[in-house]
Amino acid sequence: MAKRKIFPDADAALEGILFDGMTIMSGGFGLSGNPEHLIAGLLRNGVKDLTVISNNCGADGFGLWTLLNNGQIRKMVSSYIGENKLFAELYLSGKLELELNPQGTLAERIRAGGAGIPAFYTRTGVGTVVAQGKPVEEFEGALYVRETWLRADVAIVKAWKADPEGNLVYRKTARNFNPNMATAGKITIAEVEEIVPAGMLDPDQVHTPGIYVDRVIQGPSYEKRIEFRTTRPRKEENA
Amino acid sequence: MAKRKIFPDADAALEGILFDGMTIMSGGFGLSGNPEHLIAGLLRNGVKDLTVISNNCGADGFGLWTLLNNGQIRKMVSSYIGENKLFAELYLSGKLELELNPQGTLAERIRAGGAGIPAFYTRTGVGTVVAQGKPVEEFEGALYVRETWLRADVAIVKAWKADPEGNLVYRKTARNFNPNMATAGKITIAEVEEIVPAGMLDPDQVHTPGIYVDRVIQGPSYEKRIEFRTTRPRKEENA
Amino acid sequence: MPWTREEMAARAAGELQDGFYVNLGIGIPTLVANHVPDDIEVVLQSENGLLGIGPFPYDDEVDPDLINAGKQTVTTLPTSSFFSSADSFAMIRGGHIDLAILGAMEIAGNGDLANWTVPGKMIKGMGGAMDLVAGVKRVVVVMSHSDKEGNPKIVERCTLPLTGTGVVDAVISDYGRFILDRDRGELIVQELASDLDIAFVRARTGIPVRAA
Amino acid sequence: MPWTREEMAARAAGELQDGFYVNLGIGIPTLVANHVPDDIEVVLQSENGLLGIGPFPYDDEVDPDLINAGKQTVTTLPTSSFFSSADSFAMIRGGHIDLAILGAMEIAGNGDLANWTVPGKMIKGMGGAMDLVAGVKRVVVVMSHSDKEGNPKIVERCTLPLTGTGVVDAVISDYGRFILDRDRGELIVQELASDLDIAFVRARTGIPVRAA
Repeated sequence: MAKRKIFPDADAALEGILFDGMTIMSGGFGLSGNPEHLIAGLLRNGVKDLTVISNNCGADGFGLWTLLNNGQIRKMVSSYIGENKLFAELYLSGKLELELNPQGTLAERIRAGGAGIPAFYTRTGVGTVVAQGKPVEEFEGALYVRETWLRADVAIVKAWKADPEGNLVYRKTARNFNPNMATAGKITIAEVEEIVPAGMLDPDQVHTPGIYVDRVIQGPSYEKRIEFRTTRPRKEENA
Repeated sequence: MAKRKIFPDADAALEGILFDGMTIMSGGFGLSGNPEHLIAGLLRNGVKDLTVISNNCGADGFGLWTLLNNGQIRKMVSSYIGENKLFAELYLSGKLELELNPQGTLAERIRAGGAGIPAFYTRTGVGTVVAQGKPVEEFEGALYVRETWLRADVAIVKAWKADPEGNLVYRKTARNFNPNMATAGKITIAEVEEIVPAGMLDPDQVHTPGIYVDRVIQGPSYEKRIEFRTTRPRKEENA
Repeated sequence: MPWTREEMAARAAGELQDGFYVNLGIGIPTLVANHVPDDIEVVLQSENGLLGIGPFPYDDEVDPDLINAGKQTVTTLPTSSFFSSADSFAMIRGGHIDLAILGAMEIAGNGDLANWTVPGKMIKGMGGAMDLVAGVKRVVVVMSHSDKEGNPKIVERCTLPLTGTGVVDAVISDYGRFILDRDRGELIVQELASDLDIAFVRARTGIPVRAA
Repeated sequence: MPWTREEMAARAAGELQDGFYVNLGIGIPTLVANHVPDDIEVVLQSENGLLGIGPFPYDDEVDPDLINAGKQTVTTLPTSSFFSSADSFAMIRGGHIDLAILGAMEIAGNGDLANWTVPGKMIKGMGGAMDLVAGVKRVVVVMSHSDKEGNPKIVERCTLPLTGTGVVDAVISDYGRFILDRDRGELIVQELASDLDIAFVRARTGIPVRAA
């Protein structure tokens, strides 16, 4: 019998693998596709001096913001701060280290971490502060900057469904950074809305093969907070 | 009305884009997931001095082998020759240029070509002939060789289904190099077993977004030759 | 009279061509989607992993798992597709997007663009903007011609940290529609807002402005 | 008496551990799948894009779209997944596969391995072997101890073009099961085929052979 990947809850899934000063990747774009329960588990655990790699740092009152607010994060590696006052204030006042990455460079660095590629070249950021101190080289007449891989001690990701092997399927734009981060953690924990029996996921439609997933929990419920609810009026049906 | 991507047949889809000396990527692993009809179109067209990027070069009597046999290929960029006598003979007698790549390096170079990454580092091939003449550099205590992107004038790929936008879905291990090559052609032509109406593919389960696909044909039928038919005996049902 | 936001968006829609794959930034660029001419089809990309953005949802269709890069709820179309962030930026970096329309704080005659921070004062982060300006085939900036103090935002050399170098192809401001001649460092007028003349624009622009 | 192919495969199966993700090469390594102990579960990866290889199909199940890296028809399991070649080798290169079992033409005391060409005579190509030996956590070679002319295939320094340098962890040959001590360049006996003694093996091995 292979070791079982399914854990009862976030606290159990985080047990024995957290340590102060560790690096954590957390999936999500804004508050969409966030590992809500695992973030709450990190808050309860109190692990500190974290380096957190995540596109954003939650939003006022939600997600990774709660760890920032609780003083657990020493450094963020992100692409976007906008609309997160605490994040901006802590950074501008020198209380938080921040490594800003172009979003695509961030995503590719994470993919490279999972794919065994220590460095790659991109045109993104050439001639900007992002390229400072990094090798810049010409290929076929254009300049490219060298970026390096990112890996984490633990990656926490949110998917829609998992099977007992840890195969994951994501839903809509809640996919975002989750599949890439799932490949780049020494240990990867996935939380999902539903754990389905073996055989219920179509092998052609698995987004993250189970090889990348060490532990899985099914979240009891999902808040899935919307940051900007934008709608259009429904036309009068019988007008 | 956007320009229509669906073409009536291989000859129509190849019309106006072929020229002697061009570089073509062709999907498939062995004879699985091969763009059979588009290869036949290249044979009929007679375009020559081709550089062909493909993991294999067909197999005796089938697929890209037919172009090799017809003298249309000047150079192959591949990872595997085994079981293809003509391929081996032409190379060993100096009549065919060959750039052998480790299979994973080949796949990643193609992905890099589609992803705007001119070069990346990999441990694969360090200390072997593959690394000769290429920069080798140390990252975190290990040596890595720098490999460069691959792109093609035309990429021909085989998928299972397409919609009118050119979104593609592959089937089982017939996926292989096809999705990567689809991203790396200046022009990409896909042949599929079935073109379905818009709305019939689940957006969560599209393997190749239509942005990568310029032309689509539905093949009239597929030979899908098996190279090694391996089976097991069925136990007597009522034994 | 200077153009309104909607008028600027409508002018920016003139940059669209049939069959284009387009990325629209946050703010006025997002409004461009409302002005796509009836006789052309474009596919909108959202860098958080969606190709084929549909209209905003009806109130009962809102889905927190379906947002655009501005984190606004959106919908899909029958030919949409979803993908990961790495795949999304492979698409952008690889030059597969025909056009990006985005905002700016400052642009220079050489095509440099700044839009992500004012050092010591404001930092929102570059998000996907650096990748977009570096990877997309054509970059069109939509912005107010002057800042809140009335200073030109189109200048000889950018003073703010850059988003990209030599990347801006065209500008649509509240004063008009312009092509940027990066070699000469000049703004070429394509259209002016009604009642504005070229002298008015020249007085409010940090680089030479010439008639088409 | 030297081990048969099946006996070698059975010994190689001893390398498997519960929960391992494993890539099996063409030939004898493929046979290892028939010898997985009942009390452990391993997941087999095929570098052409399949995780979770099932048994060979029944005659009426054969599917040309479902093959292994040896181009043999196979089946899936309830938890299998398919992926592209780039994703497959990202998995391999990224160190996610626990064990690769593969054949060799020649291996050296320093762990070098050669298995893809004999210059001027035979070229089959490296396929995925270079990626596997460079990326996988542990590499076990299964091969005949001597070549057809009776010369040792385990040598001081490889003479054939290499597949990888310093990569071999263990060897299973028709003569026995060995660990390769790459630092000392010695073969350490774990088990010998019945009736064979260490002197017999030493006489047919190009590097020192020592008892465990």
